[in-house]
Order: sequence, then C-alpha cells, then structure tokens
Amino acid sequence: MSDEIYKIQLDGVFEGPMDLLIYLIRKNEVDIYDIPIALITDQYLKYIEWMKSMNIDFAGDFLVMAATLTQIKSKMLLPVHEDEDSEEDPRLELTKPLLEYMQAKSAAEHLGGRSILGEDTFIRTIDKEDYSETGEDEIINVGLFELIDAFKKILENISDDQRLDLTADRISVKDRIAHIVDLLEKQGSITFGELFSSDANKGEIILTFLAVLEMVKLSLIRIVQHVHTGIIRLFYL
Amino acid sequence: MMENIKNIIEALLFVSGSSLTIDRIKSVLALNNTKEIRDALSALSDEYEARKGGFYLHEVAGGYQIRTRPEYTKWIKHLIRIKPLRISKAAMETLAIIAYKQPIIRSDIEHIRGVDCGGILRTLLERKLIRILGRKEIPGRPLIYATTRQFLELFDLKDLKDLPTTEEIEKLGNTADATDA
Amino acid sequence: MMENIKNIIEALLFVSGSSLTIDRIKSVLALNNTKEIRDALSALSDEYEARKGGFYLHEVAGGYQIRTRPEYTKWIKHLIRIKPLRISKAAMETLAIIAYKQPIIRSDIEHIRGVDCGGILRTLLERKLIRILGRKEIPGRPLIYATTRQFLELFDLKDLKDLPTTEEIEKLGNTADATDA
Repeated sequence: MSDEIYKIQLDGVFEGPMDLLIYLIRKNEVDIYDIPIALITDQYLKYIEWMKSMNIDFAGDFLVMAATLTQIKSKMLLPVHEDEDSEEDPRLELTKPLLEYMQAKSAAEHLGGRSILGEDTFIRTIDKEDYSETGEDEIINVGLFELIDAFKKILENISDDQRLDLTADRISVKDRIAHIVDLLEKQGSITFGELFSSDANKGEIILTFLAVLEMVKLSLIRIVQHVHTGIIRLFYL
Repeated sequence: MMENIKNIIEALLFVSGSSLTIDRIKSVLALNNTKEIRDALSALSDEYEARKGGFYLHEVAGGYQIRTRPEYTKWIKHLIRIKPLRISKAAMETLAIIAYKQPIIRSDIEHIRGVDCGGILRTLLERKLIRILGRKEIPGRPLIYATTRQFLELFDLKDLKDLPTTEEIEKLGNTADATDA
Repeated sequence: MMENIKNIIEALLFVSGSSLTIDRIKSVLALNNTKEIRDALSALSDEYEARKGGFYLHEVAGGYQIRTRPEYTKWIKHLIRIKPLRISKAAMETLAIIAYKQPIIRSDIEHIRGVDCGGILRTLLERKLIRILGRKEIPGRPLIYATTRQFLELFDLKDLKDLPTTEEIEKLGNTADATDA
C-alpha cells in the first residue's frame, strides 16, 4: 500500500477532495455510477492519513468529504427493505457532484485547448502616440473591480481614523439619497408620502427616513408643511 | 469625406486594442445603417486573405479585430519575450464553471469545485476575465460573477453561445483520462 | 522556412507598438545580413503605398513602425472619445472616492487623494458620471458631489447597494497562485 501512496504523491498534491476522488475512481478503473464505496473510502482515508503524516497542510474540505464518504459507506451496509426500493442509492450523493465536477474539468480542458490570444495569435500593442492627443495619464479600463481596487489602494494610504466603514447599511442610505435626488431632479419637489411606497417594509421606511435626515443635514432639501392640508413637501435646493 | 469608409475602419481596427463591434464603428462614423460597414469589413477581410500577409481580420467577442496569422507566432514570441498569460488548472476550472453557469455566486462555484475559490476569483477579476455583475437577492446579497469581453477575446469566442455544450465536449472524446488528475 | 520574411516582418511590426530597428529584426530572425530585411521593408512600404489603406510604414527613430495615416486621425480621436470604457487612473480614483464616500465635498476628496482634483471633477461632471447635489452649509459653502445614474450604467449596477464593499473584496483573500510557475 505504501507504494501506492507514493505513487499518488508523484501525481502531485490534490487541489481538493473532488480532485482526489476522481483520481481514485480513475486509478481503480471503476464505474462512477457504481462506485465501490468501501474501497474508495479506504483509499481516500489512507491518503488523508498520509498527508497528515507528511505534515501537508490540507483544507478542512478533505475532512468534510471523509465524513461524507464514511456516512455513505455505513448507509450502504444497512439492509435494504423490499418496500423501500424507491429509495435513492446513497452513492448518488457522491455521483452527482462528481459528474458535475468532471464536466467542469472537461470544460476547462476545452478552454485551455482553444487558440489563445497572446499564445497562438496576437493583436497590436497599442502605441501610446495614437492616444497622446488625449493628454491624459495612464488610461485604464472601466470595471467595477477597477473602481473598488482604486478605492482600496487609496484606503491603504490613509490613516485608520479617516476610514469610513463601508457597511451595506451606509451604502443603502447613499442609495436612497440617490433615488430621492433622481426624483427631485425630475420633479423639483415631492411629498413626504410619495417617498414611501405602500409596500415598503420597516427597513425601507427607516432607510428613507435616514436618507431624508442626511439630506436636510447637508441642506440639499427644504421641508415645508402646508398650513391647511398638512401635507409635508420636500423641495430640492 | 466618407468615401473612404474602408480605410477609416482599417485605421480604427489598427488602433483599437479590443475588438470593435459594428455598433461601435457605426457610432464613431456617425452612420445610420450598418450595410456600408459590413461591406467594408468584408472587403478588408477579402483583401487580407488575398495578400496573405502577416495578419488577418478576425471575428471575435461580437466584433472584429486584426490578429497576426498563427504561422508567425514563433517569430513573434522571439520578439516579445513577455510571459504569456498562463492560467493555472484551478483558475481554468473556476473560469470554466463561471463561463458555463453564469451568472453565478461564489458559494455555487465552491460547491462544484469542493474548495475555496476566493483568491482565484480575485485573480480572475484582476485579469479582467470575470466581472462582478451585481448582487443576488438572497440573504447575504452575495456578489454575482460573469465572464467579460476579454474572456471571449482570450479564448477566441464570438460569443458565449460559441462555447460548446458540455455534451459536445464529452463527445469530443473522453478527455477524462487518468493522467491529468 | 524563411521564404516568407516579408510576412514575418509585417507580423512583427504589427504586434510591436513601438518602432523596430533593423538590428532588432535581424536578431529576432537570426539572420546574418540585413539585405533581405531592407528589401522586405521596402517591399512592404511600396505595398502600403500602392493600396493606400488606413496605415503606412513609417521610418522613425532609426527603426520602422506601422502607423495609421494622418488623414484618419480625426476618426481615431472620435473612437477614443466615444470609447466609454476608458478613464484615466486619476479619474478612477476620484470617482471611487465619490462613489464610496458620497455625498462628499471637494476638499475632502483632495484631502484623501493629496492632490488638486478640480480638473478631474470637471471632466467627471462633463461625462455625467458625477453631479452636484448642492452646497454644504459650512464656511465657503462648498459644492457637494455624488454619483449619477450614468455612473450606475457605466458600471452595470442596478443601484448603489450593488457596489461591492471593500470588506467583500478583502474577504476574497489574496491573489492566489492562479498562475503556473
């Protein structure tokens, strides 16, 4: 058995439990729809033992899979009652994700086998002079990741006390302000009641209220109540 | 002034890094219809084919791009010794899952791969092969990922429909042999 | 194999943005003399002149470069200007600060970036990526900036809530070993 483990090692450390399982299934040349669960579980556990003995760091995912395998193995040992023939083969719990993962692997191989730009074919490196007219500094592509990356780099350069917590709550208030400003830019004014849709939940109502407060604080709006009707109206300043 | 649409388009294709869509060309030239543009592109392509020079007109990522002919790849590699964009197997798997299952959230990717994918997602984002599409309206509002135009260009795909189905890939031959574990 | 020097050189010139010297081409092609290279370059130049397309062979800085013809510069500028997908790094930084810290006044942006942002703010306003919400009631009554609907469209966001938080990006972990060694 130690020979076999050595052989496994030669094939490299597995990226995850799925990789290891697929390796074992192929090595034993077994049918994925009829996995000899006891055999595969044994070999899987031995590999984990080996990784432990070699002090190889491995993710907890390997242990989760070990537990799953053991569980399936014990389920298989339970006697099947005749009236329960409709019950699923416990191994399906393994087969389905394995098939899906194998599909992903094949798709990855297919992608890697395509003609790759920068490897098999090339495009022109754009000459700066073609763009010199714009007079701008380094030009970058616009993408959400570029935006947040730019912001992250800025944050790294400023002191902690200047940091603003960018929790979802704060962004939600900003978002609400943006919506109200959109409305005000269109209409100039809006009644307080119109700000709250009839199906608004408590959270949304609080959010809108916070947004209105913030806007008053920034003197972006003026709030006026009609003497007779009592209707409260927001005016964009 | 516009008599020379073909030359203008050729110049545009020359300076544009990414592939140019017909719509894009249309808006640059301020034209109303695409017929002239299509004709010019096809004339250019024919011309490049007839002269069989160092490059050709390639249809990719929903647009057009001038690319070098593969037979000169060897020489270009002598010229530019930059390390090509190598993508690890793990990253390729993650990318494949996103390509086929997009829009997809991180936990679904990790469910399929069975391992954490955070670092790989970050790298793919940095390389602009994937992008954040928004958030899924489920508890936790997780970010949704999808592939980009650069992804299509890198793998020479006209559009996402150009990807073979997983059934087609399986038919291409059982790629699953024991050596690649 | 080398029968096709002209095409190889064309592919090299095409790929290389900057100009290529004859010596450089010589070393890439591992040739001993420059005669063949000179002949090929002159043949290419003649060809480009004969077809009068969008580009020509330009001799510059002791080397050669394929350049777009000046008469099409106008359209190229148009392409760049219309290109909605590019923005300077400085503008992106400013935009990021406004997106995440809005509503924000100019002096706060400049405090964070450490440089004057007047020009960039104007550009962002012109591009309608940011807007002026009003004035802050503090001495000097500075303008308050925020992002616009166009900003959301540009980044393919439904609303500001879809912006990923820095925390989320950090949680993705470090750039993993997505590249092969």
